[in-house]
Amino acid sequence: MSDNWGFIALFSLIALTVPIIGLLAAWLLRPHRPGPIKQTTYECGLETVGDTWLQFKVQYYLYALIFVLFDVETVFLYPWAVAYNKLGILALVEMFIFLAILAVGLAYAWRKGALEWV
Amino acid sequence: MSPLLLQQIAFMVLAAISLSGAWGVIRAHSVFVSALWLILSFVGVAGLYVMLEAGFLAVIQVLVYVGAISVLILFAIMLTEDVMGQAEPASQWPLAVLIVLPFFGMLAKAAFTADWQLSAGSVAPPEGASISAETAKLVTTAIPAEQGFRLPGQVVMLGRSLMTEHLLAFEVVAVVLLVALVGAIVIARD
Amino acid sequence: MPAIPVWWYLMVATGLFSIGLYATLTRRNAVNVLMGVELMLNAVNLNAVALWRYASPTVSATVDGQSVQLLSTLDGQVFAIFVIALAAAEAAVGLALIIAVYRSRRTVELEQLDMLQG
Amino acid sequence: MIAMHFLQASVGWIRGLIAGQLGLAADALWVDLAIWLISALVILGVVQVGMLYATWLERKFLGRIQDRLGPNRVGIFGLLQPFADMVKMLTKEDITPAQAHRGVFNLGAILVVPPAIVVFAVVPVGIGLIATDLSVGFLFFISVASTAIIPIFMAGWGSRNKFAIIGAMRAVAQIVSYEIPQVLSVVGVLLLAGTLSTQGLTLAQGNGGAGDAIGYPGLWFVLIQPIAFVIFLLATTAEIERTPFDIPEAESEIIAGYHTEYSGLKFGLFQLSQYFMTIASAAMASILFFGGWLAPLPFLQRIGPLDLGWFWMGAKTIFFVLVFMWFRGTWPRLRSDQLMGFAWKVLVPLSLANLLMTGLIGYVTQSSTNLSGQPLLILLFFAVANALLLMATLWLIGWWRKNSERPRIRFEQAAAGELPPAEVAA
Amino acid sequence: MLDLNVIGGYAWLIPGFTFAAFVVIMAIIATGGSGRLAARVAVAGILLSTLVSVPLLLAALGAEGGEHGGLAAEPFVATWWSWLPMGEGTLDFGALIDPLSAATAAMVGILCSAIFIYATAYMAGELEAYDDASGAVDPAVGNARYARFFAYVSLFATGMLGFVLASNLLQAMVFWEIMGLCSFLLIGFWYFKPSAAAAAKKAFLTTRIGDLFFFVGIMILFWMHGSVDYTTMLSHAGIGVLHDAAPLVLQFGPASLAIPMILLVGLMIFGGTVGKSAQFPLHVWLPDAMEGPTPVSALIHAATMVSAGVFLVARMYPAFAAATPDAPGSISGPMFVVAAIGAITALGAATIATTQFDIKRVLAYSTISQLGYMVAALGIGAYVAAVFHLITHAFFKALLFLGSGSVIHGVEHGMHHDHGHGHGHDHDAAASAPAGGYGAYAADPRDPQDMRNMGNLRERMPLTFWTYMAGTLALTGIPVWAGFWSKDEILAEAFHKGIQSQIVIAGFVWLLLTLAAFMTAFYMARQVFMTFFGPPASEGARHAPESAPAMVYPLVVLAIFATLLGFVGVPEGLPGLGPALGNPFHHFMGYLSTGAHFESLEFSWLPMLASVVVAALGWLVGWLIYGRDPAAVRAQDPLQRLGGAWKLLYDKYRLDELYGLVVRSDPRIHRESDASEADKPNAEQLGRLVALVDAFGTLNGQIDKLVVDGLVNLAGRAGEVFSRVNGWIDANVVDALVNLVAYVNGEISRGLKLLQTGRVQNYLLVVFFSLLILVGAFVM
Repeated sequence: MSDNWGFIALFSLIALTVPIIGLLAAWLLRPHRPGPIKQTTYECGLETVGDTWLQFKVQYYLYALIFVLFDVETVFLYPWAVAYNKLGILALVEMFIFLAILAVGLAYAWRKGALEWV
Repeated sequence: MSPLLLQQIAFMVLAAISLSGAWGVIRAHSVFVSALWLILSFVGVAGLYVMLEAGFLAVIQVLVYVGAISVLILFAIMLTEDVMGQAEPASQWPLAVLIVLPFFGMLAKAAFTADWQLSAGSVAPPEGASISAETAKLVTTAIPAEQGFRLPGQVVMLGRSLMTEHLLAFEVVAVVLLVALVGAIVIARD
Repeated sequence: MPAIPVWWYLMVATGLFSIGLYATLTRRNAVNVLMGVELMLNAVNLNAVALWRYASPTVSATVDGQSVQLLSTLDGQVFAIFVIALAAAEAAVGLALIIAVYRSRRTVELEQLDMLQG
Repeated sequence: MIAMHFLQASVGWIRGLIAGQLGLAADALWVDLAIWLISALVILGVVQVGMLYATWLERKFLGRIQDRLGPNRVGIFGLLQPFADMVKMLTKEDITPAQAHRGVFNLGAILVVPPAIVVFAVVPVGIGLIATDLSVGFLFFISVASTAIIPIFMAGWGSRNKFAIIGAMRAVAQIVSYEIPQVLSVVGVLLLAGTLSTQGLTLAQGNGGAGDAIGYPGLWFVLIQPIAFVIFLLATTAEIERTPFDIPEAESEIIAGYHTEYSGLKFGLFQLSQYFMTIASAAMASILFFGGWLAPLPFLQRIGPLDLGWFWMGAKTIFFVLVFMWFRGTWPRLRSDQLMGFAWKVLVPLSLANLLMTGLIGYVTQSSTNLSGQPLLILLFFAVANALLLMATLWLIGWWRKNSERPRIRFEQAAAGELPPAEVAA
Repeated sequence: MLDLNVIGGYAWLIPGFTFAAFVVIMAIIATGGSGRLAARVAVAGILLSTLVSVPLLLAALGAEGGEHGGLAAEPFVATWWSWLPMGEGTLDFGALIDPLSAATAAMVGILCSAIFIYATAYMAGELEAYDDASGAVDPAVGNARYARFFAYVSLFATGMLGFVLASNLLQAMVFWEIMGLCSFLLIGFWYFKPSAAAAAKKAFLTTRIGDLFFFVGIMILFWMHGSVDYTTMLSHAGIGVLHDAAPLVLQFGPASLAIPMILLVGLMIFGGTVGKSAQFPLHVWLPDAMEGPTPVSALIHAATMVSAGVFLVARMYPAFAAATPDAPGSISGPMFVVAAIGAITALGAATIATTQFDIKRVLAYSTISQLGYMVAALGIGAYVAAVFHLITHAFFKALLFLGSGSVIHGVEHGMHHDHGHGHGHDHDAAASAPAGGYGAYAADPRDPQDMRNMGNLRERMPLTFWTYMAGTLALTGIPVWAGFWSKDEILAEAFHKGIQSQIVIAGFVWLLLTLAAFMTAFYMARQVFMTFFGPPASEGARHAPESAPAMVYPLVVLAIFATLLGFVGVPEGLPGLGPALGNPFHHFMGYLSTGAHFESLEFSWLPMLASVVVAALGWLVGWLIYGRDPAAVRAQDPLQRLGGAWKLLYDKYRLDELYGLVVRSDPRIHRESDASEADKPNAEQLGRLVALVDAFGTLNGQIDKLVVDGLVNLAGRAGEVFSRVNGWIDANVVDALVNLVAYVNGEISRGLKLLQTGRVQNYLLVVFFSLLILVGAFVM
């Protein structure tokens, strides 16, 4: 029952080797005949239309943005949750204030239509 | 192979990971690739946190930096990537080198020579270890423990200190996050 | 005493900081500059936590019977957490700005964004 | 599962055996390393086999749902089908498109697997049987799961394929949006459990667990936090991109999402990691809400010296995997705007409400002296609260359904020319 | 018997009554009332004033201090109206009653009454005046004009009385100006006659010059004493202040001229007198003032206004004699100038009078001469004699003017009698310069004022003749008559000081005055013989009726005064008469406000005899030339045989021409209206002068062309060269400098501009570079 992160390190190394070994095996076994046609980018078999770059809607960024800020919120939420039953009412009120402020953020995003996928 | 050496090796590996990640950010040709190197550096730093027995922080580092901020950066790159690849350094890069290297030298000298009043803090005992009454008082004054005193986990202590000593900062961060949210939305929304 | 002297961490942190600075100074793409800033912030965090671990005040306590010097404060970690939170907020707003600039100027090359030229 | 058992029963014994072999002290470093290696291999083995047979189970089960047999050619009941698939994967040619960014393309495929595997390090199987009991166990699970986003990005961008990029962006957007409800819903459980480590969570749900401190009979959290469980389940389904939320690489979409350009084993790796994550999520769901390796009834926990924890854990995990497959078999896919809307406009508010409710009730029951003694009364309180929350949920879902319909209805009205001009312009 | 303080309190009534009359008359004119009513109001006004001023004189005589000069030292002072608060003090109107003012006020009152009564008859002709435009007799115009005459005259009386009783110099100045205004209005009464208008303007302007000096004098005194009251100025202390005042230093470059304050003040005050009493330089306006109606001449230009100037010098006598406050008699400082001017005026005027043909001009010059007498007397310190002569002269000179007025009136009636000539003095040709005949100066047969048209008026106008003889005898200084006593007194003083105590100026004055006395006797005799004796030279003279009683009665009254008044001031030293009369006038008048006392001279026969002999001699010569054959004289004045000298005298020493040249009026101002015919110098005189000027001009031109132009050109060329050089320097050096500065600035800014690249990363470079230095400094 100790925080032996060492296992995590070892385990992640092993986990990293699994796909590598897999690919090596596949690399050995599979036929290897690259051809110009084969290597064109796949677009349902059609010729590629337009260059491969395109302009994305800013919507994606807004989702990521809100996700980041709420993610940080949870970072603060966890210590409180874990220490909840060891802290008094005061901590509860403080956390409610914290959540209220961020709820305002969510409401603003919602109201301003930042959450719409469109 | 003593545990000490193992730790040092582990440190070397993690340091190498983070520094090479940072180096990758500079050398990478495409902005996307430099972002990936950045992520690698973040993971390296998380590892270093683990070496410093700041487990919660390591996980937070991974969760926030790797899971959120790098996603944000990647999104931003995708949104603004106008030319794929090729990113040679800015025009005055030699001048920058002239400034950064001595800067590094000086900071390193300072780090090396400064008297940091090192304390003899030992490895933090695992959570749940039984502690004497007065220690409990010292460490977890606010936490009631009916059946004997157990050393609360680092996260619990962190929660307690966040809620008591650093309460103001805690609430202010909430406001900062709100402001950032609203601000970013206003700016980004076309 | 822990296996690794403290200045090793400080060295890594300084190295990270310098590389981050160099990235900020030389990378042409605005997003890259932000990455440099993130690197610098990481370096600061690493420094803080390292110094917390090695230089924060200790309290003598008996754990499992033996008396042990315990780290009495978690300020280093709290500092790091707050820095992480602010870095997230900063990144969010920074990238939003970059996107806004991109939308109006169609480029994020800092070399070209010199409207304020004298 | 059996290996788990074996390990748990005689950890001390094995340690002595290995030490003997290597002629080192029992607690020497190498002994630890050896044990770590063995446990890692055991986990890998179990998970790998589990993944294989999950594929088989899924095809069999979906077949059953769709009133067809599913694979039965290879081996009895198609049991050997997975191995056949594996052979196919290995032997298929692996094409890397010329335009693709070779490094990022290949690395993307490689990096998708490790997170899915590392996650299992914190899954407890028995009283002592956990690879590593991190004090921040659950949070470790969440953060490693969230690192799975990066390979998706690398695959999408690396393949330089317009549709791949779009697929990646939308997949990431979806995963990102559902991670918040997933995380927030669990906070309620953490409030009651008081610890982040998975082992602790499990014990908190058993008798005499840490949960007793606030005076309830060690029930499974699902009974106290039903809404939280529902939110967690839905969010996790979206995280692992299973059916109701698998727009990015759904069959009905034009292109197979971000791993369009992958072929051969690289494509296989994506599938592999998906199944790993499914099993891990199922395990986590059972740990959080269904008492992990705790038997439903105390007496079922042990048979003689043998602790059946691993059995119960296995059973629950398989049960949840089936639930996921059931979802895939029966639920229609959500439109992408509904998908995102559901996350932010329904799940997040609900999880916040649940969090507030739990906080309040928890405090009331725990602090008021007369209540702490009577677990039944506490249950009653929670039941009432949960009922209220249920009603709120239903109302919210109703509102969201009506609201999310609007775009389609509006489209038709516009076509029919009934919409007032102002509306058309919006 | 009369208490001065009581009467003094009513002193303000004296000018008050006449002013009230003036206001009433103006109202009458405004409402178009009758002229006769206005006349009656005017006469009433002056009579009332006299009824107050005479008792005032008596009260002054009887006043406690009157006997031994106390009144002079502590005169009765009353304040009527403080009209201007000023800093510490206030300027106010008030009365100062002392022997001088009481006597003069009484004299003015009596005289004005007589003249007003006389004027009501004399001006009757005005009533029938016709309006020039309509040509028909218009009573409204007549009434208005008649009333207007009396309004002016009343106002004049107010001015004179106010001036005499004034308690301070500023009040005196105000009334002095009122008199000036009235003289202008009255001289120009017949404003439709260009000569009258010109004469009025001339009078006004000339007296104005005098007034200027007078005003400056007042200002200096005010500056010195801080107040203009006589009591403060002329008290012993006041004189001390004047005596000790620092001299005025005029700085002309290195040379500086220090004028003692006494001389300066004295001369300034005397300037006013010269202007008002027509003394030598500014006397030219008096003869021309005869254009006004005769009562005006009598009132203003014989009795009162002209004597105001002498009164002023008498009033300010202590200031004049400030050099020797304790010995008033001694001559010093300004008195020397006064004496000289007075003597010169006396003789000069007398000589001119002998050549004049107009009866009123003769009298005008005679007045100037007599005023010269008084001024000369004051100049040599004969204060009592001067005042005595002032009073007596006023009476007999008014008598003579009124007499001449009655003569002219008669002759005029005589002419109307046969020619039906239009009324009003509308003769136009200038009497003094008739064209052709009698040589250049033939008489204009129709001029009622020219003596050559008179003759044998003795039988025609007996009363006028006898009263006129009384006046003449008084004027020429024949014993018994008033003139002798006052003139003799002055001559005695002059003789005493000049011959016995060897004071040069006094001697000079005595000599001139004695000659003047002879000339006076001569031209008065000439006048009497030409007008009253011999055959009548013209129809007018032949049919001249005696004047109306209203005119003759005043003549009789004045004649009585002229005869008897002398006995008031008979010197005590005279064996027979002296001790009997006791010379009350001297005792009354002989004191000054400074407390000084004039000793009465011990009597000596010599000066008295000398004056009598001279007077007799004058009559003898007059009789010899004009008495024996008046008719021949009327045809050709024997004096003309003197040729150039006579012409010079006749042309009044050509002073008018000189003034005309000197005070060239601005050509831009319309000239015709200004100079009257008489003033314009005749052509040939002008020619000679112009030629002279012309020569001088050409010479000047030559010099200018050679010398000045040369210099100018040289300067021009030098300037040009200098400016070209300057321009070059400016272009090359200065501009170059300026451009350099601009260039340097430009370069620096261009260099600095590079810093501002607009690229964020450059700024970061700068930031961290500085940070580097800081850290370096800190760490090393």
